[in-house]
This record gives sequence, C-alpha cells and structure tokens, in this order.
Amino acid sequence: MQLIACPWCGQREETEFHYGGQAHIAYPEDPYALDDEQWAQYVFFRDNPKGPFAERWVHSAGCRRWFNALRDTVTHEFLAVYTGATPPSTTSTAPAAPQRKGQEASR
Amino acid sequence: MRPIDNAPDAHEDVLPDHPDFLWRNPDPKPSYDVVIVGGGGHGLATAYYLAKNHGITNIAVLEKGWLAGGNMARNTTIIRSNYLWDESSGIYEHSLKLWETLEEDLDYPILFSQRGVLNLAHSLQDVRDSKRRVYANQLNGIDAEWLEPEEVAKVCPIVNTSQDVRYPVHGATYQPRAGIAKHDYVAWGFARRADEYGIDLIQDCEVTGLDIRGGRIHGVRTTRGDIAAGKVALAAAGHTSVLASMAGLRLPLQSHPLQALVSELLEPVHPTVVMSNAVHVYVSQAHKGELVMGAGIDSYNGYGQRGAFHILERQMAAALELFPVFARAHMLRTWAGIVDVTPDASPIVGATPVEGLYLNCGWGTGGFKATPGVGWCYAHTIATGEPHPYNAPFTLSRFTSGALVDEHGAAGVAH
Amino acid sequence: MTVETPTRFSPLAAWRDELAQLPAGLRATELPFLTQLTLRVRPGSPAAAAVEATLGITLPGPSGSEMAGDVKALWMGPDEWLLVAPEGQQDDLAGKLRAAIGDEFATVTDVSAQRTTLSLSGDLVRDVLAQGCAIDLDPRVTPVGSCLTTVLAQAPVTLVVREEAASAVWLLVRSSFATYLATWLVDACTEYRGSTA
Amino acid sequence: MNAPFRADGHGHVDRDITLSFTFDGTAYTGHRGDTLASALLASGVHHVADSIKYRRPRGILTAGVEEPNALVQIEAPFPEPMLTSTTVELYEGLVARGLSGQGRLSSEPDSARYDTVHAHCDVLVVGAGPAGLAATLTAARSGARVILVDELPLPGGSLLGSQERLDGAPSAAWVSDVVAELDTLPDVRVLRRTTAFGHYDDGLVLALEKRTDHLGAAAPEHVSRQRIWRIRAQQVVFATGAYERPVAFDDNDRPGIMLAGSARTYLNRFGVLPGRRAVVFTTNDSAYPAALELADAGVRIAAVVDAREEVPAHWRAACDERGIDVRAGHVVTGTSGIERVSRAHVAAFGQGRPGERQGIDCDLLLVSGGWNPAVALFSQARGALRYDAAIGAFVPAQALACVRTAGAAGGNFTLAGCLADGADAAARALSALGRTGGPVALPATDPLPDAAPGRVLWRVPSPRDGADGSHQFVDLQRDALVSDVLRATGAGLRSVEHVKRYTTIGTAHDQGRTSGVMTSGIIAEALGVDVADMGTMRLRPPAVPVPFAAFAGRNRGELFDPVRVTSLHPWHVEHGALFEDVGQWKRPWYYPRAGETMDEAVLRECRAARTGVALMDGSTLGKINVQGPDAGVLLDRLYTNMMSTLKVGRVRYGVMCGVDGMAIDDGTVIRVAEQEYLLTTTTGNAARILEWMEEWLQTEWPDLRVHLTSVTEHWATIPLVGPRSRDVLALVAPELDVDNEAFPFMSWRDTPVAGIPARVCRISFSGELAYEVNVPAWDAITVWKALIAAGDSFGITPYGTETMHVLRAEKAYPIIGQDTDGTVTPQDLGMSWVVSKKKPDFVGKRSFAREENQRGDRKQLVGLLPADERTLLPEGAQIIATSDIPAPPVPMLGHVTSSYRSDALQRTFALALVRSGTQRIGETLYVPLDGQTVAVTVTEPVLFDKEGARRDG
Repeated sequence: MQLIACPWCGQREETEFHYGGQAHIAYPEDPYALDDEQWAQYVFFRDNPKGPFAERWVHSAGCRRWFNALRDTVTHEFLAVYTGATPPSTTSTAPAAPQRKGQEASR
Repeated sequence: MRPIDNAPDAHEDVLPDHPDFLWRNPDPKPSYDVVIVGGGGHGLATAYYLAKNHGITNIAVLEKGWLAGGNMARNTTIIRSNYLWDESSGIYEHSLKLWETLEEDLDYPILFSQRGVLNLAHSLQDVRDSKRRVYANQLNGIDAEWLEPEEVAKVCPIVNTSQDVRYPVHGATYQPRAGIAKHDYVAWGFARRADEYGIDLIQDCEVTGLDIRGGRIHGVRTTRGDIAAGKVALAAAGHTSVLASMAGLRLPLQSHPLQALVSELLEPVHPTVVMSNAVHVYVSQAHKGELVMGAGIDSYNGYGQRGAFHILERQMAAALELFPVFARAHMLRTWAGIVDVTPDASPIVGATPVEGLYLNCGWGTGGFKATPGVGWCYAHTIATGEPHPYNAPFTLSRFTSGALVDEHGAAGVAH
Repeated sequence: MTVETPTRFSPLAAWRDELAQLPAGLRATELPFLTQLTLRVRPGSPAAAAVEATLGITLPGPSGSEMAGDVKALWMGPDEWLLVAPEGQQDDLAGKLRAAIGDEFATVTDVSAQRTTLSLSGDLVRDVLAQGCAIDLDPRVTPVGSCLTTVLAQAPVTLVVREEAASAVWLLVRSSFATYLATWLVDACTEYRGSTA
Repeated sequence: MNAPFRADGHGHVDRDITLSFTFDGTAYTGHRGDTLASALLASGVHHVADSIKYRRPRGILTAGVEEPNALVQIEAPFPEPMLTSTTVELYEGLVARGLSGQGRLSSEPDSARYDTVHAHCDVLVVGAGPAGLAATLTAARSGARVILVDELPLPGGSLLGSQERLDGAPSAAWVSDVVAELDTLPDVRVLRRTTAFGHYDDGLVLALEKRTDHLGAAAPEHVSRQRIWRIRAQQVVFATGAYERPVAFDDNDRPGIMLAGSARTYLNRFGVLPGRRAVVFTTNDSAYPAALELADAGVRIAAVVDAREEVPAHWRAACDERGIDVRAGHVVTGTSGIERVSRAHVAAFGQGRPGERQGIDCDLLLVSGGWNPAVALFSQARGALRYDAAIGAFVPAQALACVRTAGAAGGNFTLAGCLADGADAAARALSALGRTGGPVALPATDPLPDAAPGRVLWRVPSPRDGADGSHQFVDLQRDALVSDVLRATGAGLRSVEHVKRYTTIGTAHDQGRTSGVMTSGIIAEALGVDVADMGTMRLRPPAVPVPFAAFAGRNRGELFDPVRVTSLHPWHVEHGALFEDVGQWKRPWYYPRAGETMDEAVLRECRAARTGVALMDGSTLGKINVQGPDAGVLLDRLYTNMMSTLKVGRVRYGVMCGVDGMAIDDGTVIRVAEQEYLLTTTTGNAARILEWMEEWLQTEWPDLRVHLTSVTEHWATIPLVGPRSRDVLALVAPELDVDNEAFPFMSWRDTPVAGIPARVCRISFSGELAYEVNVPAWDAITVWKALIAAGDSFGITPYGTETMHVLRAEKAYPIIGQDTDGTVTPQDLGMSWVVSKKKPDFVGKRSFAREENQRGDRKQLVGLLPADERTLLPEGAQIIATSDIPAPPVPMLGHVTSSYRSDALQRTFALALVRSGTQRIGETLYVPLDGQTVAVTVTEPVLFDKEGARRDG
C-alpha cells in the first residue's frame, strides 16, 4: 500500500485517500459552445498514460482537501505532490508536503 | 515403487497433458493482410476466427512478451452470460454458446466446467437489481434463476447463509450453464489452431509505432522491425490506450490493477462459482483443487501489474464472512493484471477514425468470458469492415450520443 | 400527558461499565456532551486574527492542537479547526466568534453532537492503537499535541496526543461509529486480559 | 518409541522436554525445538508421503521453507492443510499425516484469534543469520529504530546448522551476546517465529508471526494465534540467506535423498543423524563441511562424489584423514531403493557423458548443486536480478534506494563475508537515512582457504539408452520431470513462464525454490541459449503460504464492517424493530407486533400514517451545512433547480445530476440564513455527495466563498406524519403556532420541542400533513419519547423504511438508486419542473442536449396497476407489449422499480421505468412471470391524492 504525502497532513496510507483521476481537466468555459463530441471528450475521455501522470487525490479520511500529484503509473511512485495549476518539473522527487515534526521522508 | 512410465492414477488433482507441439516461432514477414497487436486470448481467438470463418490466414499476431501472458494468464476464468442489458447478454451469450463447443472445435482439453455461477445479494437493493437481471436474462433466452438463501445453501453448502451475520445473504442469481475453464489451455488451444492455419504468432515483438498516412493505417513499427499490414487490429487490453495514442486516438479508458490469488490444492469443498459484488468476493475451486479468488480493483491508474495489500486483506475478510471453512486455507500466490475500464463498464469493439485500424478494448473484468465471442465478432468486423450485430452497440461513438450500456451492476466488480 | 424531563444520552453511555473494565494499562472514559464547533477561516486573515483575539489562543498549524485553555483548538485542515469547550457553551461561543468575525468570510458551525470524545490513557494505549492505526506514534514522529484526523480500525477518528508516547490520547469519533469503535476497542484488549475474555 | 537417530552432544533441542506426537497413525516422541521433520528423522522415518502424480514415496529433502516434498496435513489440535513438516515446530499432542496432493479444510469453524499490528522503523532487517545479526547490531548501535524479524524460534540462522566458530568459540556464544545487547536497546524490536512474506510500495513489509502454534493445545485462547505485522520501514535489509540447489539425475526423488546443507542442519541444529551410511554428491565446496561434520558425528560417508575434475587439496586431505573416498570428476547417475534409497549409481563424468556406472550402498544420498540466493522479497521490491554464471544463480543486480540484500542473499557464501556484508549493508542503509553508525567489531572466523569455483551442473545426462530425463525429477512437488521440460521446449515453448505452465513446475507452495533456476538451466541447455537471457520464474507474494484467517485478522463477524447506528437505535431494538442494512447503517425496516407478518405490519404502519399519526427515525439522512456569501451560487450550480431564490425560513426540494445529466441524488434544502443553507442527501450518498460538492468547490470554483460542513450525526431527524401530526406537535411544541397559514408547507421554524431547542420543518415524503423534527442527536430519545407520549391518544405508530417506501411510492416520489439506476434523468422521472429553464448552466445540463437524451422513446417513470388487484409484481420484473411471450430475445419495454401493497388504495401497485412511458398511459402492458404474463395498466405515477389535498391536513 502506498504512502501518499498529503500537502497538509504529510505521509498517510493510501486508504485515507480517494482517487480523482486526471488533473487539470477544467470545466468548459461555455459547454453550449461545444458540439456533442467535444462535450463527450470532457465528460468521458481521459488520458491513460504509462508513466508519469498528473492526477488528483483527496485526503478524504483526513483534511478532506483535494490536491494534485504527479505519479508514475508503472512504478506507482509519487514524483511530486502539489496544489498549484501545473506540476513541478518531473525531476523533482521531493513531495511538496511539509513533513510533521520529526518525520523523515520515506524516499 | 511404481515405475513412472505407467500412467498416473486418475486424480482430480492432475491436469491433462498439453500436446507435443503447440506453435512455430517464426520471424516476422515484411507484410501481412492483417496484423493483430496483442497475443492474448482475444488476439489469438480473433486470428483463429479470421482464418476459420473468413479464410484470412496471412496474419501476424504480435505479442510484446509471451503469448497469453497478460490478463489471460491472470484472470479468475469465470464464464457467464447473465448480464443486464440486451447488448451485453447478446455478445456474452454468443460467447457462452461457443464455449460449449470450444473443446471439440479446438481439439484441446480446455476443462470447461459448467458448474454454475452464483451472484449473491446482500441488501434489499441487491435483491431488486439481481431479480431485474434474472427477468431480463430469461427473456433473452439465458438460463438464469433467482435462488432464496436456502436454495443457495443447496447449491453451495459452504456459503454462510445464516441471517445473523453482518451482511446476510438475501438470495442469489444463478446461471447453471456458467462456469470456469483452464485459461492457459484455452489460449494455447486457439494459438495452436491459428498456427496450424499458417498464422504467424510472433513473441517478444513490441509495437513501437503505427504507420498512418492519409488517414489510413499502413503497418506497424516493432522491436523486430517494421511490418506492413492492410489492416491492424488492437487487442491489447490494459495497454490499449498506449497503442491508441500512437494513432493520436484518445479513448474513454482507464487502466487499473486487478488482483487475484490462489490457495494450495484442497480436497473438493466448493462445487460452484460464487460472486458477491457487495463484499467484493469471487471464488471458485479449480480443477487441481486450488481456490481461485478475485479481489477488488485498485482505485488508481496503474500499469505495474501490482496491487495494494489492503485490497487482499479486505478480500480475505470478506471471503471468511461468506466461507468460514476457508479460515486455514493458505494464500499461495497473488498477482495483478491490468484491466482497461470504460465509463459504462462495457467494451468498445469496432472501427476507429483511422481507416483499417480496429479497436477491441474496455472489457474491464469481463474479458476472459468473452474470448471466443469477441474473437468471432471482432474477426467479422475486421474481415467485412462492418460490425457483427453482437458488437454493433459497442461503438466509440456511444459516448458522444449518450447511448451507454451501463453494466456496473453486473460487471462482477463494482468499479 | 407527560413529557419526560430532558435527559441526554451520549453515544457511549451504554458502554460506561464495559469501558471501565478494560485491562490494567488502559483506561477509557467518554467525555460526553462537549461543545464542538467547526471553525473555517483563512489563516492569517483579519477574521483569523479576530478569532484568535477572542479565544486568546493562536490557532495551531497543520497536525497540531492547542489544548491549554478552556477552549481547545484542534487542527482539522488548512483552514479548518474544531473548537472544543466544556458542555453547553456552543451558543455563547458561536455567538462571540460570529460577532468577532463580523462581515469577514469565516464560518462557525455547531457540530457538538456530531462526534463524541473518548479519553484513553495508560501504558497500553500505544499498543492497542497499533492494532488498528497506521500512524507512527513514536514521540519523535508524533509529539505531544499532535492532532491527526485519520482512521482507526475502520472508523474515521481524530486523534489528539495528550501525553508523551501516546500514553494519553483523545479519540474524537463520529457518533454513529462510536459503538463500533467501542466494540473494536474491547476486543483489542482481549490480548491483554491474561485469560479468555 | 525412542529416537535411534539422535546424535549425542549435538543440536539446540531441549532434550529435557519430550513431546509425544502422532504421524500417520503411529506414536512418536521428539523434543522441544524439533520440527516435525527432525523428530521424524530422529525416529528413522524418511518416507513422509507419496507424490501427487506418480504416487512415488517421498522423503525429506530440506530443513526449511524450501521443502518441496515432505508436506503434511495437521489433524489435531485443529486441521490445517499442507504445511511443510520442515517448518512445523513440534508440540505435545500434534497429530499429522503425510499429504499427497490435496489438503483438507476443517468443517468446524476456526475459533483461534488472528490480528494485525502496525509497526514503524528506520531499518528493518529480515533474517537473524550472521549477516542479519551483524546488520541489526550495526543499525541498532547507531540509535536508529530497528526491527529484526526471523522465521526461526532461535536466532542464528545458518549458524545453527553449522559447526563454524566465531572468535574461536561456538558461534552460539556470539549470537547470544548480540541478542542480549539488542534486548537492552529500547528502539530495537526482535520478532522470532516471524516470516517476512511481502514487500509492497513505500517500504511496507508484511510479516507473519506464529505466536502460539508451537504450544499446540496449550495455546492460550486470548492470545492471537498468528499476527500479521505491517512494518513500515524507511530502509530494508534482506539477509534472507540462500537455498541449496539439487542436481537432477535418474530417480533423484527417493526418500533418503537430501540436500547436503540440510543434513548438516539436522545434525547441528537438531542433533539428528539423517542416516547411517551416506554418499555425498556435490558440484561445489559447500558439501564438504557437511560430509566431515556428519562423519565426525558417526555417519559413515561411503564416498564424496565431486563433479569437478579437481577437488581442493584441503578438502581431500580432510577426507583422507577420515578415510572418506573422494571421487573427483564423478557424478551420481541414478539410485536404487524401494521405500528409501539403498544405492547410488556413480560414474565418471568425462566429456559430459557418464561412463561405466558403479553402485555404492547407502541409506542417505546428500546432494549439493550450489546455492540460490533467496531473492524473492528483493525482487518483490522490484529489485533487478542478474545471472551469475560462476555460481549458476540469479543474484541482485544492485541495491535499491531503500532496499538492499546482505550475505548469502546477495551471493556471498562465506561466514566472514556474510558478517562483513551485513555490517556494510546496515551502514549503507544508515547513510541513506543521513545517519552514521560507528564501526562494529565483527567476530573472527575460522581460517578457511579460498573456496574453489563450483561446477554449474543442472542435470546428469541419463546413462540409459535413449533416455530423455523421464526419471529425472525437477519439481518434486508437482512430479515434473526433465522430460516434461524437454517436451515443452519441443512443443515450441521458449519462455520460462510458458514452460512453467506447460509442466506446472514452480506452481506449488514452494514456488519452485529448489526447481526454478534448475528449470531455466535445463531450458537454456535445450535451446542452446544463455541462462541469463532465459531469465527465471517470477516469485510472487506471499513469499510463504499465509492462512486466509491471518489476512482477515480481527475484521471478522461484527467487526467485519462498521455497524453505524443512530442515537435512537436502542429504542428500536427494545421495540422489536427488524433492521435493513443501508450502506453501513442499520435502519428500522418495520416493527412487527406479536404474530404479525411483514405485510400486516407494513399495512398497519401505513394506515396509521394515512389516518392518524406515525413517526420514524430519519436520522441517517445526510446533512450538509453550506455557509458563506456564495452559498446560493454554489447550490445553483449543483442542483438542477434554483436555490439562491429560496427565502430564509423556507424549504425547497432539489435534485443533483452528474455531468452526464443522470440523477445522482435528491433531498431538501432549507435556507437557514441569508448566507447559510442546510441540505439533506439520501442515506447512502451522504459521504459521496459531500465529497462531490467539495470536489467542485475546491477544484473547479475555488473562488467561491463557501464552506461545507457535514452535520449528519449532529442532527437527529424525526419525521412526524399523518392527519393528526399537527395535534401531536402542538402538544410538545407549545411555543409553535402550528396553524397552516402561520407554519405553511415547505417552511421551517426553530422552536422548543419537549423542552429541547429544535428545528421543525414542514415537509412531507408521504403526501400527508407532516413535520420533520430536528434536534441534536443526544436529545433525540427525549424528543422521540415525548412525541410517542403525546401521540398516545392518537394511536401514534413508529414505522420503518418499508412503510416510508410505500407512502412515497403512492405519491410517486422516486428513490434515487431504486427507481433510478444511473441512466435516468430528472425529466425521465417526470420532474421537468425541478429542472430550471432560467439558469444558464448547472452540472449535467449540457448533457440533456445529447442525441440520446432527445429521443422520444426514453424510459419514463409511470405507475402500473395489475389487472388483478391482489397481484404483487416482483420488483425488477420486466415489461413487454404482448400477452404471450414470444421466442427470445423478447423485446423489453422496461422494468418494475417499486412494487407494494397499498392500504390507502386497497390494492397492489407499482412504479416502473417504461419506454415512452408517458405516451403509454392507459395502455395495457404485460409482465412475464413464470412463463405466464400479468396484464398491467399503465397510469400516471401519482396514484394517491393526485391533487395533493392532504399535505395541509
């Protein structure tokens, strides 16, 4: 089971989180300007890459806050955790999470 | 001391031998009429029916690893057709009918055992949904019954049907013709037949690109060189999104790890197949005597063929609620496959916007049972350019029109 | 007709005796009817300052708590705190806070009956919690004053470390889960009973 | 029976404690510290079971978890299938039998406890052999938090099985010093009888502790029998040792054939001589100490047969001293024997072909084909393996950031090397943690000449003419032969995984520990490829078999899943309610009186609600407080109808849709204040809807100034329903003006009820005059009892969810999830009125414009009246157009979503989703049941009080 670094609560077990799928899918500016196919893209179609994937998680059993993560879908490794609009460079492997007092990073 | 040249005594814990010859290991030719990407059950069955039903044999099946080494080797081999909607029961029942003659057709001991499948109901809403499915199945000509708890106990005496447990069994749907088969034997049966037709089964051959020009597919690039093809058919389950993206196609698919496990060989205790969506258990006892169980799906996207431990813990707790006698059975091995799941838990089978490129994916947890059925229909689609009536509803465009085939209720695992 | 004089029933009232009979090394008592208010305010905002002035405390940071005063503050999220005060103060306290907040954007919600509070103490607390809680309660990782909203067994809880090495903690548990958690706790203690429970 | 094969002066078993046990019906004795296998060998028993396929007698090949052969079924004290006798710790009263093939499960429930415990550490060391102890000591002395797990009851690992000395003394002395020091360190935890079986993401290592098995029937019931440790480690050191590898030759499966290192273990750990006269067949140095130690203990070593042309001089000399015949460049080509090996056939092995064979009598044939590092856990951690041609085994390619191996697990087979490697691995782990450990003085080992290279030999070609390995066993557990492997490659199989499936090699409980690499070697030989390119079988979790019950732990029975109850639950139980599971909640279903059937009870409860007064516990409804200046804006975007226009003091019904336009939940919204709303959700959706709303708020519209707070369990909710509800309320809420104008439908008031500050809403889920009394949960019982007391003279009646369903169905109020299935829009439910035309957008609106939503023949909610008013349609029943049932597939028009007996209508009725339903009103359709059809009339969904006259009383 993975440890996920909640940006607010630090490392917690995966079971405290719910998965939110691909990140940065904005609600269309004007849904009625889209044809059905474009609308379907928003409703149903998501990227499904093998490798780094920007996705959303919510710390449901903790602070109930949504955040974004860049995670490798092959190794399951969290490359970054962030709350901003775009992921930090994928080279950064340091979670953006503030560690609790005395808590050591697990990777 | 018995000389081992003698035939072994008949024991249910000994499987029939495989044949002395299975397939050639040819090098890829420069060009084929049809290239099938993915040497799993679906790819092999499609190749077989292309040859058998449509006389197309200049075919290569490309497998990036070893034949049938993906979900075909990792699933829990449950075969049934009692899905809710007409569209689903159509293709799954077509498949089940093919299963019933497949052993003769392939001349391979696939150990298809029609021991029946129970889908348990644990709440009043489960009961409503289950009965709805039974009534629909019956009108679609599918053998489906509703069983009360005491009838469930008759079919599978080890199920705990006591009413004072956390989630009592309120009854179950039962499909007597459903059952299990031996997955490797099925895959190898199709593979051997395909090989006999002269179809090239090419392993360790990963597709790295698709040659698309003028909106038409011309071939594939692989780790074993470029291969020209008149038609290219994807049958890559969890890896479909990766391949489709090579064609610039974005699909309504998410790939998730799905775990399964086996116990040691046990004396027969479990005569049928039991599934329970509510508590996430599905279990059968395979031919050698091992318990084969499926676990819940991991929530996140994953290509790692590894699931999380808490899923197994939950799985075992649920299993012991239903089957207290399993307490001291041992978990021998666990593994995970990668299932590609669509928003409506139904597959996508048919043409793509790229001429000559065909798509078969999104089977989620239903892929194994569909193997002969989808192979048959996919072959028809590839050969004629027109969908077979049974896969016609499973278009990509349904997500645009909204004509979904929502099978979450019947898909076997709540997604 | 007769109307009974109001008598409240806390979620663990029925468990008082059983919780009193846990093995030596684990004392468990329910602290019923505590005033509990959810405070939502942006840290560092004028509203936050007003609240802190009113309460006379500094709102604790992530995974922290302020347990000194009469009104205790538990960190629940980046802009969320649970204010815990003695029984019966919800209207006064909420009123004071709303007055202090004025027209700023910050909210106060009475959730006093949403959770009950279980006070655990003794040498066994850490061992018992380890049976169902993945949090590392080593004092170097989770020092006194830590406030973690997490999962214990299968129940959502907020865990407040009151004394060194978790020898005393508060468990705030949703009322509907209280019976489950008590059942789990009593069962977890079987291990330490020295004989069949 | 005494133990003729005990060797005096050897072993760590406690000879003062004699234990009686029964094997295959015969009584034996052994000692505390024995395994079942060592006790059997001490008694001269080698034949443990017959093989699964060919039913050949099989003995004990090894002394540990790698055992492929000596499987047993435990019968007492409690049946447990398929354990390796080499890992079953002996206890008084053990009853076991040899197992061939299938194990047996007890039909009795297992009363033992199992549990799970979380643990955390900086460094986890797996294995308490020389490498593991050196690693643990190094890590521990640095002050790090260390956990050491080891599968044996005693520390020492391989040291227990050898006579190698440390600092010139028996190694046990050093081991006990180390353990004594570890025991003094507060941050070190040593777990014995604990086997690590899984490595998952982020340093999660699972280990199974066998806590009471060795106590047999004396195991205390209050202590868990087995415990799974979930160890979260920052750094992991796998000092898991190595497994000895056999060599395949003809009839290599007879009892009395044993791995050399295992024989050494039986002598040194258990004080057991596995035979009297032994032949030793080796390809490497490691068998010589075994031969010498056994010889010194009184075993006649008839010959050491070494496949290598050259035997190291010091080993030859040591053998000569003892008169042991050493045959270099020779191999064992086969064996004879009936129930046990009686002769080894030995032949020169010149050009890779055996020469003339000669028989050597023996009752024990020891084999060593080299050693395979135990890398299962390392490879689970996704550590890469590489083939080391020098030792003919797969070893870790390189350490991972947080996971490393030490000692034999890394291919380091000398004692001195293991000690140094263990200390080094710990030092590297510490530096990865930014810690520094002081150097640890390691004990001196006996001087040993450098080990000579071994010869990699997978199989000895059969001397028989035209033989094809049809008598050479690869996987003893699966009875798989070299000839099976060759058949597989002949069939065209090129991948180890294919051969595994073709032959079933490696699929047994031992996952091919003794056969896997050998298989790769034999395939590689057959195909003429390099073993390195062949690879080896994937070792999957769990590394050792783990009982299902251990995984389940304490999540059994009432703890399987939380039972959620309301504050009124004790009252419901007291008053005989039967309960319905709704998610994790227990909700009163109905309250049968003595002798009442469910139908009778529900009809009575309905009658009370329609003619008098009734009340229920609605506390499980989800409740969300929505506060902030933009609260109305948020609700307008999430509900299909307008909420921002709701007046303070008023209540409005609302529906939420998913982005796909399908209804996902409904409930009431009350406006508490200008900037505060309180909404309710369905019981099952409470958490989901809060998360759904937070998702939109946090990820899509973070600019909105709104806060969402769950108050589901703060408020208890009591619907008070029926024509006399106003009278009852008036009695308990003296300050409230209950007059219809003063307190109109769809409004709310704060007022004391039974002296408790309450919020009373005038809403109705039954069509009757009704109120909903909300009070803090802890006051609910007071208010509930007060209402019952006040309603006594009106015959007030508690009702459950079933009656609630009937009442709402008579009014066609849908239940999301029962009358909908995720494919139903508000319009399909006949609720276009709840879909705002004014709002430019709300979640789901755009999807209404899709082709499928525009078709005229969508399924719509209608009422159904069976022709026979006593016929109760089953919920879920399908609906067709014709009175006779055509051949399948039969076109279906829809299905029955709700169906009840109605006291108010004095007949049965149903709700259904029917294609083009609204255009079919008045039509007769048919419901097939048991081969017949039932005629039903399609009606408007609302069947009772169509004009809504009753809601004002």
